[in-house]
Amino acid sequence: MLSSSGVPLNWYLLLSAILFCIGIAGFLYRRNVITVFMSIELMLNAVNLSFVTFSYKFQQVDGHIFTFFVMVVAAAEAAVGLAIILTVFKNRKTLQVDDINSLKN
Amino acid sequence: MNFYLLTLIKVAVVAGVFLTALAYLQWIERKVLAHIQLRPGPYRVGPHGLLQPLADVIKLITKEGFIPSHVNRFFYTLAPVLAVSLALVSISVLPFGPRIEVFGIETWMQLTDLKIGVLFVLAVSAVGVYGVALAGWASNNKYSLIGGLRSSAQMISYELPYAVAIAAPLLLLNTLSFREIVNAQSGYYFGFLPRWTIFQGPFPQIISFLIFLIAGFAETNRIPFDLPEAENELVAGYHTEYASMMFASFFMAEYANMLTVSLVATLMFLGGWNAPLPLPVSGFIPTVILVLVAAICFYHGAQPYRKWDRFTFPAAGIISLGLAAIFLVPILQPILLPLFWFIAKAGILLFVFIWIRGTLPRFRYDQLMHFAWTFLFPVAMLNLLVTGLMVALFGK
Amino acid sequence: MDPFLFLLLAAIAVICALNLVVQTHPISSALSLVGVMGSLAILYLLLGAEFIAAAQMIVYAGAIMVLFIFVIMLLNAQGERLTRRGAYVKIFGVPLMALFLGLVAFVIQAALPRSEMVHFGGFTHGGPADIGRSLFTQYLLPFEVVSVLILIAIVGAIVLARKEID
Amino acid sequence: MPEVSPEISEEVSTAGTETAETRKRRLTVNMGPQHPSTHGVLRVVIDLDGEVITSAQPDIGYLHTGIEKQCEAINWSQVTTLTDRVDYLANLSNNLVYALAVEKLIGDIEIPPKAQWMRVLLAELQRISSHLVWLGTHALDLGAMSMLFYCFREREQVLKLFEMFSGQRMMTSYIRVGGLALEPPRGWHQRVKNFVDIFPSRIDEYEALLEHNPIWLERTQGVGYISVDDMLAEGVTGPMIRAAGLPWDIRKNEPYSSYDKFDFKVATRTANDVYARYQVRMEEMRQSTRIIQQALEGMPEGPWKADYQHVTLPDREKMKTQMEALIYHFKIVTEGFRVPPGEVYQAVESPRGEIAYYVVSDGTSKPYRVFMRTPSFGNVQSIGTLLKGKLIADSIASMGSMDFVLGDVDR
Amino acid sequence: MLPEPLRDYAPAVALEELNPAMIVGGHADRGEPTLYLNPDHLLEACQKLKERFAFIRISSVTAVDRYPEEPRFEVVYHLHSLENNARLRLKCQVGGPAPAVPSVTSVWSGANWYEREVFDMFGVEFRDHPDLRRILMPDDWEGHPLRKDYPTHGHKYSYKD
Amino acid sequence: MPNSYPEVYFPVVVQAVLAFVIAVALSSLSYLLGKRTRDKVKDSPYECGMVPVGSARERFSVKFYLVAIVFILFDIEAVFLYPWAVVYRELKMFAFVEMLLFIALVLAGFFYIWKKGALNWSQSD
Repeated sequence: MLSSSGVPLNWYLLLSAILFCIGIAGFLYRRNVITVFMSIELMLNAVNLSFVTFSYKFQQVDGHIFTFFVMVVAAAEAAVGLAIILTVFKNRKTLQVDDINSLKN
Repeated sequence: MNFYLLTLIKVAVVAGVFLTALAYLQWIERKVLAHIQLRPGPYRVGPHGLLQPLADVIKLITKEGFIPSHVNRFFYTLAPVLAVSLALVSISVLPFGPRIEVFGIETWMQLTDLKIGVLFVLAVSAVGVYGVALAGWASNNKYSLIGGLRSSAQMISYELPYAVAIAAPLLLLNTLSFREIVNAQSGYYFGFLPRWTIFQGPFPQIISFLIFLIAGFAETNRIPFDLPEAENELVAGYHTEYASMMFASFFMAEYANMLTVSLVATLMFLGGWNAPLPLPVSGFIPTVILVLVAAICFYHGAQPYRKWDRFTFPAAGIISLGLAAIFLVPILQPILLPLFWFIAKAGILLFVFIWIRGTLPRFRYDQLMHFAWTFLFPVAMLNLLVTGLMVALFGK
Repeated sequence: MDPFLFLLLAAIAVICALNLVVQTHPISSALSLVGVMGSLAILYLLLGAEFIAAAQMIVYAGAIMVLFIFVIMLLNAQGERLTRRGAYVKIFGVPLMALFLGLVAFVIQAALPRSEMVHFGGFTHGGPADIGRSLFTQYLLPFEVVSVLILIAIVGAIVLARKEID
Repeated sequence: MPEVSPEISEEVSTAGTETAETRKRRLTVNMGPQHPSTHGVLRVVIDLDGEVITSAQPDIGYLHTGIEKQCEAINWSQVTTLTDRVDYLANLSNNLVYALAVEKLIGDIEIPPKAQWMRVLLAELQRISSHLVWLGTHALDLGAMSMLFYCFREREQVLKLFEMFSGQRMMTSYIRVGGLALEPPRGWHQRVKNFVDIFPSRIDEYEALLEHNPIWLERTQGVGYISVDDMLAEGVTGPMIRAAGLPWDIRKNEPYSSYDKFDFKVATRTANDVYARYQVRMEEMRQSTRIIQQALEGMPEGPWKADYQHVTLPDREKMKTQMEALIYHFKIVTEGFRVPPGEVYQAVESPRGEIAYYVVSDGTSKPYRVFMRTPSFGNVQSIGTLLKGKLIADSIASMGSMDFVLGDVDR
Repeated sequence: MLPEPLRDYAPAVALEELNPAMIVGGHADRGEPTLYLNPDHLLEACQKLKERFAFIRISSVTAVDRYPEEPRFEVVYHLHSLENNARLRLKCQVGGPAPAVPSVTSVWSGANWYEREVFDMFGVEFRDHPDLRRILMPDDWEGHPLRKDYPTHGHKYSYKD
Repeated sequence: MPNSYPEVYFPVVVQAVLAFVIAVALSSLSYLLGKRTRDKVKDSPYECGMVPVGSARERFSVKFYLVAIVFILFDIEAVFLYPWAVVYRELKMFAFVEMLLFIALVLAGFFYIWKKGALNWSQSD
């Protein structure tokens, strides 16, 4: 019952591409720094899916390791990135990307 | 027998038992607390208040399901659903006993055994933060928001010592599957000392066990870590704006988590269903205990403190005697003995949960956070490193 | 069963991802992202990546997104206002995006044989032991470098956030 | 997906344009009047900066029943029943201070020693029961649930003693102008003795539960400091001030009702924190037990009310035999007794601190003015000073250590 | 001139020396010394009593309505000296359509609520009081309940909502 | 006995569905069964019986954020511990030294935070 036909590998990669594109769209459209940041996380996730899919294709565990490292980097990035957002918010009192496009006030 | 049919039956049985256990855990807690506090506790509904949980449920579901208009409706309703469903999922990977044979069907007393069982439990508890954070945020009320924020900060802070405390015994056991974890703890040193991880060489995991329990108390928001729902400065914390069954859902989740923590502690540290003594001796212990219980019941029945005790206590005594007899049936022993030990160990841990609630005051918030970060976490790390060193040096 | 599961989860993931982009309130976006991560975790599982699936839930959903939600609550971030730039990005952006997606799809279809199928259980070496073995032998250096990365991240984040405190 | 309530959507339009005003992390929190742990309808408006209280303003009056006004409309003896309702946890102390004030106004009335001894005994029993309520509820506030039940177990015994002599558990109205209302029933003294015999061991029990508990110590030690000068200035009295090292106890300083004939120590501590207040109250309970023991042992024989026919009701026996007694009885019951004009300020040490009645008479059978200087009023007044600059998490512990009764504040 | 019973009472003598207009009367009824002070010199007197005779506590502030006499109100202060274990009663008589006395909160901050209560109950104003508003009655209450011309059952039977 | 992946995970799916159904049922039951009345006061946020002052959407102490940051970074470390623990028997001392290095570096960060006072909650910020 459960061991049926399976799913083409391509679908996974396509899903990954679609998510990546949505991430780009969010990155471009959204004006809230935090949402922009979340769009980046979405792109990272999309890439991770590709890694894991390729890992399946080559029957090797390396893709998983890469994914794991991507997670670690994403975590570090989130920690530092959100700290920057916090500081920027403190100085500019806004989360709108347009208002914080210059390094100086 | 068809695997899927069997699975459905097992899920149904486990869910039924688990939910009943949850309802009666509440009853037991009220009774134990009441006796600690010199009062009888629930006593009106049914003999000794045994039907109280049922009455509570009926009361709660017939109360008004009120959603205030100032809340964010979607997240407000999502939060309790999330809390309860996450709390009930973990049970699917926890084993209750060894492989058994019933009516010729061979099966494990477990829904399923994952290679990543431990991580599964951790992942579920990690996501559990959302129920609390969402409830606090969606309620659009100061007390809820502060309560939710504090509660989620508390949960993530204790998540670390919790996770590290589990990692230390895994160095001895080298597996993340609960079934193998229990199997690795079977056997006895010197013929009597069980090889549970809290006794296992080269480095007994007593410190891990204590850290795990303490962090478990905090994860489940129990006294002395029940700040999120502390009934003083924050009124009722994140569930201030909740009513009726939605309100009770959080408590149900809390009890389910408490049960899960006790079961995981039993599996990880107390050898699961392994008996504390080798077989010929331990086989009689349940019978002896049940006979003792029966004797106590008969004694109290003979000297009734309340009118109905004359009937209820002897009835309980007869049931105990019956159970004692059942434990002596050789065919049933391989099924019942492991279950008995498993339930007994988890029950003792649950009793500790309740006992502590009856005894300790609660921490102040900063003390609680301070305790997690500057005591519990470093100690857990140190314990992990020492365990690692010992295993590397003296392990097999 | 496999296609059904895949399609269900893919649909959830895509809808959540779109919701992330569409919602104006950051909390809704953040929770949509949690939804994406949850469905991806199950997709990882279907691909045999048991450990990664669990790590995805623990690290991504259980930690990173909690940090996001904390920051949103902390800054009392509200829905955003629309800006003038939105208009022409919309006009040119959407077709370009569709073009890019089509290109990628074409490349994927062309590069990989279509017959290759994914079965749940087709790859069973994604357990913690396999990851551990690989991580602590083959990928030892990156593993140790990660600790440096974490150290830097800790210091950086605290230095930045302390400014807010002082 | 989430519906946006009108309030929120309003904010959406102004999002991203936060002003310096809204940036401040100020938060105003109402604590009370409907709050689980303000012990009555007290409202405290608290301004927070993060976790720190920048200002706390107590707001009272939710339980104001106009007792002082009512006192002016009824006669002297009827007022006793109203005094019960001022501080409902220490009603005998209120009875006592009123009786003492009126007796001082009358001037030449002499209270027999037995009544005085009984008054002391009752006031101390009252102190024990009041402190027990405090201990139980305070521990409950800090999360130690079981303490409440243990304390109420003993308080129940005290209330039973009250019920035994007056028929009432709380509103006893037992101490009357000129003596007592009734003679305590037979066997009552034995019951009191039984109670004080076991009570010290019960105090040990409480201490065993709390004093060896690191969480209790953490929550109470070094918490709720307020300087002695502030306390004196704000009108704080009672155990609060004694916990700061000032041995001021009206029972010692201005002895009334023969307190000078009893041997007891004024409990003081110097730490001036919640824990010190807890210790002072524990010590006071022990001292009260000692006083009760002395009162029981040295209980003088004799009448239990003054033989002063203008004020105290005559004995039943006399009423049946003497016409004059019957007339006085009739007059006192229908019209009430008259009190010579003048004014008097009488202070007594209640479980909460200085309780003082300022009674003015114009010579009629009704009081002209009864002013009640209640300890809780002064104590609650100092909440602003007490909480300022402290952690919000300590607010309950600090306020709880004051032991205020809202009936006592609002009157 | 000091009244007879207070001739030997040190605080009274000291105040009299300071300013003869300060004390307008007094008695020592039932062993409780009472000084009637001129409201204009109240603060001065209180300062002196606090500094010189260690009356560091103000036990209470209240008032008595002598309606229909005039001046109608007696504002009564009870001072307490822990050092000397002594109590002293001060009185200020005020009347007129808008009775007012200076606030003693600058001397004893604890007088704050007591003065608010007197204001609430008797309608006596306290000049320079930091926060003079009703304390026990609702903010929109009309009348001052403890005045003798205020009926015991109140002016109204229903509360405003 | 279940051996293949689908069979191993099937019970988890069933349990998850059941848990979700139970949770939804519990939450919606009282909504369906209970009586409904509404009024203005009942509908307002709980504020100890007073009219609410200010909005509930206020910002909070940055401490919460610091805790979340620290948690993220150590959570990763914790996740690394599990594969390590599983292969520990095979690698023994080698794995120990590796992890010691890793933990030492991460703990250096921890003590830095500690020294910076980010974990000190009682201190006002």
